[in-house]
Amino acid sequence: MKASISEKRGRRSIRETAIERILFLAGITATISVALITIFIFGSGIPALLDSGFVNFLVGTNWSPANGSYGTLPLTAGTMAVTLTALVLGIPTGIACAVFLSEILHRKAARVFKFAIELLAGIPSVVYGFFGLIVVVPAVRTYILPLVRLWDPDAHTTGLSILSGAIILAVMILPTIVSLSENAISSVPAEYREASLALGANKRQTITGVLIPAARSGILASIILGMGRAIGETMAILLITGNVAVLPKSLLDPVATLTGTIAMEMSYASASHQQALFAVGIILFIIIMLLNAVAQGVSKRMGVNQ
Amino acid sequence: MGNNSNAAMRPETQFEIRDLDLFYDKFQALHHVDMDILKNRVTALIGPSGCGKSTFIRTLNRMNDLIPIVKITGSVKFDGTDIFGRDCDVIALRKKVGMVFQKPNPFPKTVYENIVYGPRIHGEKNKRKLDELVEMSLKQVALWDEVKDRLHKPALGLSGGQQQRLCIARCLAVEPEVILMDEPTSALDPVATLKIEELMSSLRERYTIVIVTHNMQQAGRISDFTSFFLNGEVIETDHTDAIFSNPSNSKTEEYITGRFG
Amino acid sequence: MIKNRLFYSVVWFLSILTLAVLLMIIGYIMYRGLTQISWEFLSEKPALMGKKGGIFPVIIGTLYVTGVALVIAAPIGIAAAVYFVEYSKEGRLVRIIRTFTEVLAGIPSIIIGLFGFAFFVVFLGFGWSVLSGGLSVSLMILPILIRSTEEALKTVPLSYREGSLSLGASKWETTYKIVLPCCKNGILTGLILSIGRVVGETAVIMLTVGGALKVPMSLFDSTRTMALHMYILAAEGISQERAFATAALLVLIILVINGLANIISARIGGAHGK
Amino acid sequence: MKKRSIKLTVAALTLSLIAMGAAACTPSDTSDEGDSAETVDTPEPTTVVIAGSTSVQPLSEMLAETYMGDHPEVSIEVQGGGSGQGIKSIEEGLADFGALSRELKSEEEAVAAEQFVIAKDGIAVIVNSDSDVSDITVDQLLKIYTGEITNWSEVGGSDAKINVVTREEGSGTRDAFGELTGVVGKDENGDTVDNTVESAIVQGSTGAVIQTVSTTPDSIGFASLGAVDSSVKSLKVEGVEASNETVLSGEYKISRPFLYICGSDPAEQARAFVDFIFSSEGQAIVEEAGFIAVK
Repeated sequence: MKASISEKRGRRSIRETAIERILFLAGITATISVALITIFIFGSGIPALLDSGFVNFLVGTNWSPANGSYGTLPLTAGTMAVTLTALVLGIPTGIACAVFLSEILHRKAARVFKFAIELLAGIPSVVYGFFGLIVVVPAVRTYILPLVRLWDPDAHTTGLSILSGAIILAVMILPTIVSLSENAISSVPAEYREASLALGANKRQTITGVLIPAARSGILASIILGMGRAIGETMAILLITGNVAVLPKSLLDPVATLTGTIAMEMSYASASHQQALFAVGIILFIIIMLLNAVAQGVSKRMGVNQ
Repeated sequence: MGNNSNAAMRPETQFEIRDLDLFYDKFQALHHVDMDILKNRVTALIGPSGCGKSTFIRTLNRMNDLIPIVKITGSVKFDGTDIFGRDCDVIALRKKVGMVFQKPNPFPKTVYENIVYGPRIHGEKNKRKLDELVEMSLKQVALWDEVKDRLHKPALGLSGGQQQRLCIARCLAVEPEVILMDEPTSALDPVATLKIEELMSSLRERYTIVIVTHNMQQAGRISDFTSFFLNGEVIETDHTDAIFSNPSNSKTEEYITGRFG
Repeated sequence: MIKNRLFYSVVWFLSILTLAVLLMIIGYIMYRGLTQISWEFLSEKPALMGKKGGIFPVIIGTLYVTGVALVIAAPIGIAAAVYFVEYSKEGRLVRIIRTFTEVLAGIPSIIIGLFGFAFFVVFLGFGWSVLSGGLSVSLMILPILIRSTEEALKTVPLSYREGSLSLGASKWETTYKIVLPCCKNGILTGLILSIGRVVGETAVIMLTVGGALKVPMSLFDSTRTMALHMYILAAEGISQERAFATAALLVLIILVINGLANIISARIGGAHGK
Repeated sequence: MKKRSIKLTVAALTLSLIAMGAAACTPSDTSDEGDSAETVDTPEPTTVVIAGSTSVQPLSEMLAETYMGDHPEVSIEVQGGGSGQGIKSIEEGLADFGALSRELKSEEEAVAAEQFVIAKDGIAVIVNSDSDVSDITVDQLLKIYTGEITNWSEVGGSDAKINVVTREEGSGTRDAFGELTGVVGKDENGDTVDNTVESAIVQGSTGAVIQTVSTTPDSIGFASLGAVDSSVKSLKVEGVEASNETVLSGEYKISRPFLYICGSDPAEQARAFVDFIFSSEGQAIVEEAGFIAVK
């Protein structure tokens, strides 16, 4: 009559164990995927790396698959140039928007503004690409080029350039930077703010002297994430940077990027060329991994700070 | 069954705790606890904050399993079975040893769904039986009249005291043998507290109750036995009258007379 | 004070600029595309590769790929989040698994596309198909779903779990009957954002779904999503007008999706007060 | 209601896990059969898959549409990917036909058991519509694309730097253009070299080239004749206007074939489709699509 608590493993506990196993499987799906991705990308690309020689592949300055020459330095340089320029444009704008959202705008208006920014994140990148090609590229040629010519009369550009790509990329990474920085700034404890104001600092001094420094880890994390997005962006960049695999000398020069080169040449590539593109994928992959490691480091430090 | 409530007979032991040590990682929260908790009696655990009494009561139905860093040595026997033993089914244990928490924690469901949650999990599907169970449980905690018209409204809409009684009713619906109460009235106002205390008096006939309380008057009013905890050790356990009138340990006396804590 | 004035002007200027850019992009696309959208455009088959006619098969293809991706990623993503928050114990293995989940979120879509082609299309032999595309895209949205579910799970008070466990419910019963229902809105937000991601993706779709311009009849058929259709229309110089019409429709959908996600996540705040 | 949705979720979870499991098992199956299989193992035996050049894709689509209208029992699937993909899909057994918008290269000939030239396409040389140049020679094109000529004044235009626009490496259009103008040649070892000037802007598709040339002053590019519209100006080459007639007659020099290749003897349905393409009805569609009929 009295059910003991020492029942032996019932159906229920078998079910529990089974469920836990299933959940664990789900939990490692992402890890397995990353492993598979790594294996397939490296597996397909390593032969090309060995063929051209690792160093040649990395620092060779001539990317000309038709002539069997695979030097990826121009591509890496292109990706970096576009990404860094985008960050130069995007970081101040992003932080300004974050400050505007969390400290200046009223809550209701801020919600509308935030919605608008999130919308930027939702627009398909192809749309950005065509917008860039039709609007930004001519604008750089017609408005920026004459300005540059004041200094350097020989300057020349078609508009397809690092600058055009960076402008579009900056817009594309804004949502990441704004929303994460805004979170970081709003989560600075109210006491800091009050303490600063109580000391007679005005709002501007409080923002630049207390809030932004206190939120710096979060802001940094948002920048790193934004950078990851910028490096990985493909379809938009493809259309607006000109895809010229030559080391750029100025912001108005066209460049080829790692992602753009893969996307554009993959479909036509012959066997060895295809391997080389997978090897370009390896470089991209390693850059992203390094960035990830940095991000992990930052978020760890963030944990310590708080 | 009836003979158990006969005070003349020596009641059976419900929990037999021997040499219980509990660690949060490296911090030792319980030291060599030895205690017998008797069936169909109310046992109160008193002591200053952080003395380990909540930790202890949560050990009795293995709620500490939720905290990964907890390590336990020693033995706790429930009806003669070691609850940390290999053959112990923690779910069956918790079914028999219910718990009421410091803050009322009704589920974000309706009053009705809160009560039938336990029975359903344990396999009761019959709608009429569930209805009966709801009515019976709510009557036991004197909540029926207050909520019978809003059984299908969210439980979070009840007042704090009502929520706590609902939680007790929810616990009763599973038909446990033991009810563990971890400061059940600390979040409630005096009127609601009084109602809960009355409720406990009515439940003592049929259940073994273990209650953690900060309030010594409460311990004095409702419990048969009282156990005094200090820094993770049980200083003494005795009949409540004896503890309050004539404690054998000077520390107990100091605490009871309000010298510290 | 000049410094103050300067600071506020810069902040205002950059913020207004951002808003202006957004309005410009959306306005431009709507201006070029909205007038082209008609009932016929939505309901008819394309002719001449999309130069004429509508985009009906493309809409179906989009729904199909999105559906497959969600059916694959949603249960796994939710289950993984449950595992991380409710089941896993701190430890080296779990830390590694979590790190890799973050890593997956950062992998560029072109690499996912390359992988999808090498693995699903060629190695597993699924060909260019809805299935290959759905599987590839599900890798992209998996981290989104895991993260949003995790966030939602973390907001469920511990006391609910304690209450349920103390009644003799098992861990799974507690998770399934008490904890997960509290996370409905959070999970829904994640799902909606994922849909947005799939609908807007091009690179992965191009490499794994193929791009056949027809209504897919099975999981193994090739098809085309709206973003890819738009890309092909514009890139192959087939029809700028139709490309913009498709883009306008896409932006409209994204607008609705973000709006929905916003409304739902606004409701989360009041869902269970503490 | 809530409960039902959760149940559904769980059901879906289980299903997808099973699916994943099944997916993990498939490779062994397919590799067993894949070696001997001549065509892709699509579930429908009457599906004909065509994959490859995006330039050929529109034409294939139109042909397929008409053909399927008359033959409802056959399903023809047309996929893009590029000429290289056309070769690859035959190698991997993913398609019945690979579509190419250029001649087969010598190293690729082993892959193709048979090839069909289904149409021809002229490659128009296009310039920005503001340009005052309207005629050009093949030799001038060679010099422009190899960087020997960099100013429009050298070819009779005004004094402005030439913005050269080309397609990406591997593009069928680029290959064809390069070979016909001599931009792609042989070096002393007999290896093929592409001498396109390094500073040339590269765009990945016909539309992007046309878009770029139409919005960039002083630019020059090339694109499939069928896709060129009024937004750009198309140049006479060696005095000959680019048109279907001039391409077919051979007067206009820069053109390329649209090819279907297959890895082995095409299946019955696939063969029937090719026969249809070469019928007068099929060739009429080729012309309707803006390309040049071969029969």
